Amino acid sequence: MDLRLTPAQTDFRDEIRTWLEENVPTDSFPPPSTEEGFARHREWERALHGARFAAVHWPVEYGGRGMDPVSTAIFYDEYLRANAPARLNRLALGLAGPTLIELGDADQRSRWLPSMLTCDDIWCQGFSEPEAGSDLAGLRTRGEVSGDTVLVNGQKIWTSHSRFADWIFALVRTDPEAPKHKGLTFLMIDRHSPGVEVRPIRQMNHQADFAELFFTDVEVPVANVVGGIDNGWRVAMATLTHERSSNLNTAAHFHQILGEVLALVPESLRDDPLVRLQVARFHEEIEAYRYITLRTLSSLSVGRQPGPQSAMGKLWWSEMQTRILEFGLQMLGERAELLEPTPGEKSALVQSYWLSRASHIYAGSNEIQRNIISERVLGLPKGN
Amino acid sequence: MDLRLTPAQTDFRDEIRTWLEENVPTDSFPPPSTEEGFARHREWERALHGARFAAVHWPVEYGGRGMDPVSTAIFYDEYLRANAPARLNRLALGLAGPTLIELGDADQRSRWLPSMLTCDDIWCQGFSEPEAGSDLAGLRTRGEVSGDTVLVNGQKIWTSHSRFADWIFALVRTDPEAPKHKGLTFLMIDRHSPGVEVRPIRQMNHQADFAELFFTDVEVPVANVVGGIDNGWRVAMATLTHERSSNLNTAAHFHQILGEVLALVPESLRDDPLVRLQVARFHEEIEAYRYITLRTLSSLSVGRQPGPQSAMGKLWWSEMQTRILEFGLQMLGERAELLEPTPGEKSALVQSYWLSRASHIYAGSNEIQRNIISERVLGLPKGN
Amino acid sequence: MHFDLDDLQYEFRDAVRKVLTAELSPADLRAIWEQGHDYSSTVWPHLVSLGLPGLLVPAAHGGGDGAPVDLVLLLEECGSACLPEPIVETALIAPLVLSRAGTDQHRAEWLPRLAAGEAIVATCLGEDRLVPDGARADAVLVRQGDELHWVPRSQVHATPVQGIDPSRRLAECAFDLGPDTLLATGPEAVRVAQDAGAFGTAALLVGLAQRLTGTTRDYLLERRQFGRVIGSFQALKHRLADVAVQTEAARSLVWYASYALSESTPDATRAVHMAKAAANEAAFAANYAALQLHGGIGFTWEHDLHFWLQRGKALERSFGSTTQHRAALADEVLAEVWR
Amino acid sequence: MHFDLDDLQYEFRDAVRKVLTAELSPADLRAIWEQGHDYSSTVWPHLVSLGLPGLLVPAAHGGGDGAPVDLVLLLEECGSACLPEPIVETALIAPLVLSRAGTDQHRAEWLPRLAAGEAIVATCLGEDRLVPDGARADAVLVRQGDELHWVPRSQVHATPVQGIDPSRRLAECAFDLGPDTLLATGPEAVRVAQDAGAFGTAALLVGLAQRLTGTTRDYLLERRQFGRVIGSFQALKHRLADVAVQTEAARSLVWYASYALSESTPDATRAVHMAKAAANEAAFAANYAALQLHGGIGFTWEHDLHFWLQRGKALERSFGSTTQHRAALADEVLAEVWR
Repeated sequence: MDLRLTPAQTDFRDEIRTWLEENVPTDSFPPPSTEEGFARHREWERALHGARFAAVHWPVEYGGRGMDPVSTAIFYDEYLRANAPARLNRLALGLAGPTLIELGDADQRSRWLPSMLTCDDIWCQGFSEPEAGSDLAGLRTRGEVSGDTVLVNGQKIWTSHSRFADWIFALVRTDPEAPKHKGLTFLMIDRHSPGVEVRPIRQMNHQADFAELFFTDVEVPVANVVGGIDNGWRVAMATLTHERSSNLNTAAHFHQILGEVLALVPESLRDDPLVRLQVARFHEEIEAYRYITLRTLSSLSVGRQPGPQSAMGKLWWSEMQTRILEFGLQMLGERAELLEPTPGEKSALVQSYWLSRASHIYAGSNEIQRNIISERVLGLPKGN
Repeated sequence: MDLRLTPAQTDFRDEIRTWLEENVPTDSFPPPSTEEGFARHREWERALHGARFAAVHWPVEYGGRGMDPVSTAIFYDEYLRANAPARLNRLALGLAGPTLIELGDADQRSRWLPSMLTCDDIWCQGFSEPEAGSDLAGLRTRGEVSGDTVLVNGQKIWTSHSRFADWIFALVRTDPEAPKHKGLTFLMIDRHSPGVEVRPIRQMNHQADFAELFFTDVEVPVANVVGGIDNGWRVAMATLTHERSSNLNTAAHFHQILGEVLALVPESLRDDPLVRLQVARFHEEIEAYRYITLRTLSSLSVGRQPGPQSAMGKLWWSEMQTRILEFGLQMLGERAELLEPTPGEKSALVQSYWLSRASHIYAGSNEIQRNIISERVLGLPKGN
Repeated sequence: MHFDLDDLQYEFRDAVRKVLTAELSPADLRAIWEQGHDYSSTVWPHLVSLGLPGLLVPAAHGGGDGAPVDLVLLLEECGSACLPEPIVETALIAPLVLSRAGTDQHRAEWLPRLAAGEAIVATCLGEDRLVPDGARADAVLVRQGDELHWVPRSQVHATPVQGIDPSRRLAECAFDLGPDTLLATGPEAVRVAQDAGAFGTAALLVGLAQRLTGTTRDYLLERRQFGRVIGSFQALKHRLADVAVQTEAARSLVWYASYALSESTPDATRAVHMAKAAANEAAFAANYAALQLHGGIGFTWEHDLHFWLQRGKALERSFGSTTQHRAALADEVLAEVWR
Repeated sequence: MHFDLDDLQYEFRDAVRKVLTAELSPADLRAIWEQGHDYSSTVWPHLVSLGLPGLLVPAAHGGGDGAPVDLVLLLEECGSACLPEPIVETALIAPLVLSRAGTDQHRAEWLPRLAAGEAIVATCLGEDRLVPDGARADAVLVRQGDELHWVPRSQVHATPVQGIDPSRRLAECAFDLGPDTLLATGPEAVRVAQDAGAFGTAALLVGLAQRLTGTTRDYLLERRQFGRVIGSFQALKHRLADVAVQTEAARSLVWYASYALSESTPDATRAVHMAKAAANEAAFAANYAALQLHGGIGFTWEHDLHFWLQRGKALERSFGSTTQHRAALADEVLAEVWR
């Protein structure tokens, strides 16, 4: 056990830090959902790519730096520390890209990977369906293979970043006769194809982070199938494996949230033992999350099977984050319901709060997480 | 809604109060597990019976006073308030007796009810079995009916007060071919019959509140069957219904426990906001329990079907009681592990604590309680 | 000794439920949410015709001469229906406070209007000047230190602001307080108002928690995953069972608080502390369970669930948090235990 | 940067596990519980032969020259085995404190004995004079205000008392303290002892929680009710999953604390606060789940489960409760945030 950086890691850390210090824009961008915001984010992404920071975890041959998970985490720690802009093409760089690198063919890689790095193509994910929520394998979107084409009909839901997406990596059912987990195919769908429609989902917190996708007789070339027809479940599982090293939800990120909440604690409550105990608990939980994650990244970095904790991160952070935000709302008192930020708030906490509540549902509901832990970690029987 | 006593209730309350003031012994009895203690408890029970207080909820014709559940609760409030001795024959007066009154025949009533009141016969319960814990209907103790005799073989567990019991009301399987809930028979077994063996269970808290009963070719007259052969499930369910009006776990009782715990809070912690919040919560929970119970008793007293809360009392009090005792142990700090009471403790809290933990398991585990609530109150599907 | 509401009270409850079911469907609620500050009530006249808003006004002023115990089931219904009106303020706090404080002139002017359902009242009893329905109310009951003021609309300066629950119609308010608005001085009158507010809100929360439980139960019986209704999954069943238990516990305390306030028992304030703390906890648990068990659909604007979720969170914070009520309860209870 | 124990540390862990499995079966534990104060250790020599008790003693005094990070997995094993020896006191607190405080004479006299496993140490760092193994220890480390004393057995007056876990061999103690026993004065030395105790106990608790989880999992796979193994009931599965999550979270913090103490990082005390609080919480959850999921059988003396249940509750209270550690953590963390 050694938490110091290796000389190579130190060099890498210094390189990032210096570059970010020199390059991170001083003004904050408009949201990428606006035209100007999108343009500025893309410009920033291209600058990152120019410095070969766009996807440090990708192999060098594809434009990355071949960084192991620990070094990738060092990159994101610096990135957050520098308060750099939110990433624009997360699902491409974190999920679609690594899946292509692992299971795509040479043509597919050369076709899609470069435009991911430059953000010429933005990607979104088409896994969830209204009737297949927790039961991912129960999805119904049809893909009829005939000749060189897959004809796609159906509906996807809960896709994020889909409003300005160019490509969708999706799971479709190509063999309706096969058992649930079989007969699925992993498909890259051009979002601009005829028959693709995107409808933003208005959320209860007055925002719209997600959208529905509708497919009506969308023709997708068979060349866009990754990993073979009817082999989609295996490919999708490989994709989801990359989620755990996606580096979005880091301890530093949650400390930032906690810091925002602490700024809202009124002077009069700062000596309140109950308030202090709660804050201590949050601090402890974030640090636990730091080391849960670091254990996993360390194992992955030396090519070992990660321990049981690797199945637990999502459950831990999602419930912890909601507790922190719920506490923040308590601190705001009656002002907690205001849609506009009150003095001291960076953004309206109540909106983050509800989004956080949604995180107990998305990316495998916390009930599914507990099933997985009890079955895969503890070896209890499946079902129920 | 009127929480004042009616004139009749006031008279009854005054009668109890006066009688108890004049009769409750000033010294405390040795435990009923000792010979002297048993004798003194029995003497006390006979005095109660002499004043017709032994079973106020029984009909007048059987030696009770025909009191409705609310008035019965008034009796127990006074009883607790007077710090009167623990009752000796609870299972007879609370469960076996009411079952006989409801479903026994005239011979059975005249044979057993009088000796219950005088404590000439002490009763215990034979329902649970090692292999049928939460799954009561899965019990295996056999009862072979041949002629006038039921031949009983098998094992019961978790019987309380069994060491000085004279009679056992038990469920045995008389038809092994029938579905699980059928083929059971409710049987009164003479504890002194040849082939009955009692083995106390030593508990993890160094006490022995329960015992195992072993039956080897025990001959029980068919005349001891209550409610008919193979009709035992219905009789047992009627018995268990009486549990909810057994008046043992009253709000006053839990306030007494809370009071003992509060006496242990060191001076230095009495202004601690966290300690105070916890105490407030306990107080609130006990009062909630008071009104949960009173709602049920009120409905029963006017012959109405009680509301959903009537299914919730056991879950509520058992978990609340453990929280209170866990808090008490925290207040004792390192002294919490001592088997002998430390100054300020009436008895070693740690022993009550573990017994309280057991209450989450016995009388229908809290998992079973939650199943029942979700199925009977909420109407969710059975199973799982 | 009998702890239950009586037949008349249950019948009144049924009548209110019928009106609210008919006049305040989820579609109606949705329309109200979309209208926000522009909404003018269509359901109110129906409640007035039942005599709900004036139920606690003394008969001498044309009201129903009722007590909080007569109102408790009706407030549960209002909570269950997510009623977008300041019912606790108007039908409970205002008549109680006016009956016990203020001048004959106050009473003569306002109690008949309350009895007739012609006045809407808002309250501002905390430190914050953010008032639900503040721009809409005919009068605002304002606490200023130890003083209680009755401020008619003409002396209220309200700026509507957007809240996450638009049907609460929040407004930032300033008040022209003076001798003419002073209703009472001293902690007693303030306590009457606060107790009434906390009790009434607790009753709303119990109804709201029960509604969330029922809605969620229905969804669990309808939604299928893994080839079966998800209501057959034990973890979901147990979670909802726990909510039901907390709700019934809170209801029991709320009912007792209604009795204690009606009879002005010495422990009435304590009873209110317990009722609001328990109702907060039940609503909290119901809120978390309801959204979680609905899954993603419950998070959409399009689905109705969020009306109750948003309203519930707002009411949890109104008239005292769990911590505030428990701290106050501890002060009362422990003063007797540790001297 | 690598956050994992190394191969040698895992191999040492495996060796200790092997010895404990062989020499400290549940039947052995049962015998020890029955013997109580009369017990003399048979497992200790085996641990000595592995070099565990002396692992942290400097090489100059014949020890293993190790650091807390070398001990953490071994302590998890000791917790898992419910080892009835004051291992944290003897193998962790004593060598750390003696190395950093006291005189050369203290070190020369005691470190070689610790290295050879020939001395058992107890500690009394709180206000209470109730000391586990107090009548058995060759020396007791005693805190008196800001002073740390090293009290040899001849100056300890110990009266054995009965605890609910007899294998802790509690004793009420009085000590002859004087200049001859004084080891160090000042908060720093006291902190070293307390941090070591809290960290070590946290490691024991993680092992113990994991053992309870494993035992319970095995029982869930074996016990049948309603015609199926009860491990297929989702409510039970989820409950045990939550315990597993809390245990791994605590383990992660305990490992970090071992590193922080080994490297004497500036946040070492903070790391210990977090580790003990989290380990307490994990053990608490494991304790409740284990007894509940075992049902009645787990409540009997005859079943082995209660060794871990009783020991776990005792260790939760030893070297600081969750509240105490979190309050101290808050003081450290918030001093930087709110100035």
